[in-house]
Amino acid sequence: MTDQHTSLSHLDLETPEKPFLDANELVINMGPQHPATHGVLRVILRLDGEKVLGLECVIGYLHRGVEKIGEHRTYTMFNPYVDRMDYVAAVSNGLGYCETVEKLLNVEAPPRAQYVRVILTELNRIASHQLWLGTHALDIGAITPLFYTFRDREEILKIYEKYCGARLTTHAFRIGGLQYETYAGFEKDVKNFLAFFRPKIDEYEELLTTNRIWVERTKNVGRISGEDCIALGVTGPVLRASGVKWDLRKAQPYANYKNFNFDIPTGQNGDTYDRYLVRMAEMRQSVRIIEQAIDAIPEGPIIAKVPKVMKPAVGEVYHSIEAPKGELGYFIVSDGSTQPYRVRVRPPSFVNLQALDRMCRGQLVADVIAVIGTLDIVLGEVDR
Amino acid sequence: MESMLHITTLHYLVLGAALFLLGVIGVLTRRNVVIVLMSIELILNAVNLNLVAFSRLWGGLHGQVFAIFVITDAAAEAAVGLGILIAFFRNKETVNIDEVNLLKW
Amino acid sequence: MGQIIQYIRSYLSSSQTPGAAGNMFWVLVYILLVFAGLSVAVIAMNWLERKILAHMQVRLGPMRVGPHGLLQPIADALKLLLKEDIVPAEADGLLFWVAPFVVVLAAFTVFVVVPFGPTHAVTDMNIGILFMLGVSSLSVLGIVMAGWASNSHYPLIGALRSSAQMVSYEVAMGLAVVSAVLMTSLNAEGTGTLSMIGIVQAQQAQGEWFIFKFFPLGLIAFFIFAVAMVAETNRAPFDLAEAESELTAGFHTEYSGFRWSLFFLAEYSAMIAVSSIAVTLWLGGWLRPFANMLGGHTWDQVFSLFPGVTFLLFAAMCFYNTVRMPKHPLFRVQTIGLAGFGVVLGLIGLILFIPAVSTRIQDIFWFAAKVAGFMYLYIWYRGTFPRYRFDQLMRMGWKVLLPLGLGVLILTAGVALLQEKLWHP
Amino acid sequence: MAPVATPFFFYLLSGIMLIGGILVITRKNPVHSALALIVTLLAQASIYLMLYAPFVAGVQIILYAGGIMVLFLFVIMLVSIDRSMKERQFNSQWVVGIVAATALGGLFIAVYTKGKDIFPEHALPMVENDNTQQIATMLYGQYMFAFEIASLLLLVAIIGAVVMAKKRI
Repeated sequence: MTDQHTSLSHLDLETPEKPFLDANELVINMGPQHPATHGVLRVILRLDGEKVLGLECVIGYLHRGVEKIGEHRTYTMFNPYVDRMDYVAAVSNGLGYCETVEKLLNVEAPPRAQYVRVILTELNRIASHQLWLGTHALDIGAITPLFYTFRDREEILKIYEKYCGARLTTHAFRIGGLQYETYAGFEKDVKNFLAFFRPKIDEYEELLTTNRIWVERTKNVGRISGEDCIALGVTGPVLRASGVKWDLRKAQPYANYKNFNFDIPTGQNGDTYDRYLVRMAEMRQSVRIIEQAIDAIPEGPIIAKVPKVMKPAVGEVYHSIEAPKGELGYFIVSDGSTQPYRVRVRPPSFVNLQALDRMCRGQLVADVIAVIGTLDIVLGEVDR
Repeated sequence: MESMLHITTLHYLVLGAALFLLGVIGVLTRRNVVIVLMSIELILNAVNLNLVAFSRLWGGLHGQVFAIFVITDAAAEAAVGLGILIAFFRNKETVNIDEVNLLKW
Repeated sequence: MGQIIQYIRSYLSSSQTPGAAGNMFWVLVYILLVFAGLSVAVIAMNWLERKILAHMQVRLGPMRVGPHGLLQPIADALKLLLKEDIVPAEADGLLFWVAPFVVVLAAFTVFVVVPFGPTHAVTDMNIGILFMLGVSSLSVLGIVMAGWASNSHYPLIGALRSSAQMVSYEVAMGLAVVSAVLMTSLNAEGTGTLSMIGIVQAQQAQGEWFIFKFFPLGLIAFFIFAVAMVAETNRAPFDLAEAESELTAGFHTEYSGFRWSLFFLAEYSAMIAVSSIAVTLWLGGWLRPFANMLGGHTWDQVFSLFPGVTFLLFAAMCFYNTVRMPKHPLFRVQTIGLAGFGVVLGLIGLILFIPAVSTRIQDIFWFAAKVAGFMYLYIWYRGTFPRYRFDQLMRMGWKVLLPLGLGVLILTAGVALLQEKLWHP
Repeated sequence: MAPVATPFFFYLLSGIMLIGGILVITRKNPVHSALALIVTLLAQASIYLMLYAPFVAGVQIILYAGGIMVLFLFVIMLVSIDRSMKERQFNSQWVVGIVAATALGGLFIAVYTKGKDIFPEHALPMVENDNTQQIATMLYGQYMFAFEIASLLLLVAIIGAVVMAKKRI
């Protein structure tokens, strides 16, 4: 990867562009209280009229020191904390953490647990994408999809609530498997949801995909090439929309994703419209995975034999999963005690947010909103 | 008093002359280009007032038609004047007319 | 007393607008009537927009204040009036104070020439349509004043966007209007008119609404106007001036309380005003539909029943919902209120069946019904469309609507000339 | 409909116009000047109505108040005015300017007092009703050539403004 350096330099993020009138450069402070920054992101925009000359993100308003907390909790006690990072995809966070600790402990979850994990995680991917779609469309000015997606997301949350009692920060998984057996009628609920949800995707697409204004607002907006994505470490749907076929579920299969057939949707242009299409296709693929999994849940135990007091051997491990927003990685160093020596999270939102300046240069203010929406960031995860 | 209450053409002409003078004072004394341009608009409007008043006096519409031409002219003048102002401001970062002392920069 | 009745009767049988008759008393009465009617329409529009939008978005909308939230707009108005009136420290006090009044004034003054019927207008101006376009274009000044006086970045950008947008779309709007005005000149004398009443009378005389004239030329001109009028009123999908996801609230970000409510009032009155222009120019103003196909005295009688029937239908809706109200002591007041509202609507409906009333009122009814159709369109747009970006908006105004308007204007003139030469030599 | 209370409205409107004009040339802040100018222009439109020129009044409102002045405000907001507001507002030859203007005013007074008698005492009657039609007939008949020249002038102005204001062409 020698060309990585050159590819970074051509991003040229240091030299600002000249404004139309020299004295007319307008510095706007967007956020931390702003309707379209998805929480408490603060973006300092340097504008020439409406054109963006450059921007700078100020983060940390939601910093809670999750990684530091991890050093003072046992492995089991830290599990619920990860739910609070990407709170709209709490199940994925839990999956990543549990699998990392399992890797550290050298245990593997039993097959039944693996299947339920996949189903819940894919449901979570749908829920996360629904929330993204609603807010993204709202940012661009279409207010109606928000209510449709929230109506349908409710069905997923109901399943979670029935399964583990919580809707948002679920804490669904335990190290080594699952805490709870699936409730009676779980399969039926999931199947009902799939039957209910499949026409709903078409409904969303009907509202937006061929909508002229939507296409004009998103086509060629916030373009980023595959090389730039790799150089900046951008992952997830953003990377795939730029034409790079990289999905950890296929590239480094975890859980039991290798048992399922599904495609990796990719785009070509790397613009906002392609990212929209990729996420819509991902929802369909998730439905496909859940369909295969729900019929194949094997019988058996739901949790592997893990010690009551976890004392992993001295060592370190990095494990990453494909969260709805991109590569979610956990790097855990164990010093042999009951508490991790160091927990480091590689949050997809944080890394993807670094591409914002690259994607917004030379675009208009309205595009910044669209691009922040299309990056699908959750500030809880960016700031941790 | 009779002449005060009966509005004749002369009243309109005096009003027009007063506006014209205000415009002239503005053009001659102000330093801000924008206000100088606005004073020119005042002058054009004073002319228009006279034209329409005369058109009323003689019962023809030529004055009104001419006033419309003057308004067209004012629009063209404002567009070009403000264009020059923008170009000027971009190069000198000021709207002070005293600084317009070079033919070329 | 008898004299007053005589006076009113003599007015009712006159065939002139009060302004044209030079009757100052009736001018005042009409101004007050229009003002009151407009306020009621804005309040009703507020409720309807929230309700209809809510039902489009699978939710209920206001349900708490009054039956089905009927009193919600009044509660909101009270809340706004009681709110603290904040003036930012660095704001330009005078302009900040004046701006909302300029906007409201511009939006309301327009209604002086709107013809609700052949005699139901404050006055009939020789330059009616020109006056309407001119005065409604003055509201942009208020918006610019508000944005600049707030001394804040978002309002300033909102004001700049708004002024550029309104000035650009005025051009396309004007061209569409001119092509409609051109159609009024297709009579024996060959002279057109700019008077709003004259335009509708021309449509009556030609037996054709201008939207169908020279098909599809009238339709295209109407379409241009229909797009431009949404842009003129800063409504979705052209609501860039107050795009809440970009500029928080655009030019009125810093406003609160009463002055904010003035902006709100002005926005809705401006919507009604431009819709009235569209109705007057292309949809036959106060004329009833199907005058050609279903003409004759009998059909006139049938169509004169429409106002009463509409109100009875509203009353029936109220009664239906009264029956569906939960039978619970908590809802008793609301149920009674809804039934009472239904009774009032029904009584109005019954009054409208009196022939003397219905002949006077049906012009206003048809005009209001057409305007209400446009209002529904506004809400529908808002529920359906994402927002345009600024450069796209400008491109559409200058590169699509303007050439289209020019083409329609030239074609209309050509066809009119041909018609004159070929069919009426 | 004949104008009512003409003297009252004349003095009211001309008072507004003169105060507006004075504000235009004395205000420090160009935005205030522009708004004063708008008030002046609107008052002038009303005076046109009193002079039986409704079409010119309409054009005045649409073009001046709704078009040109919005352009002015737009440009004022585009260029930063903070600096120029802190500077001296009147140039060094302002005394000469005022003297010249006063001389011009004296000339006006002289002309009007001398030539007062050549104007007829009462204006000729005019009909308002077909004012627009008559103006149209004249514009597209007698003044056709001037009309075309005016449109050419506007075209030239558009191109000139674009060329000057655009950064790169």
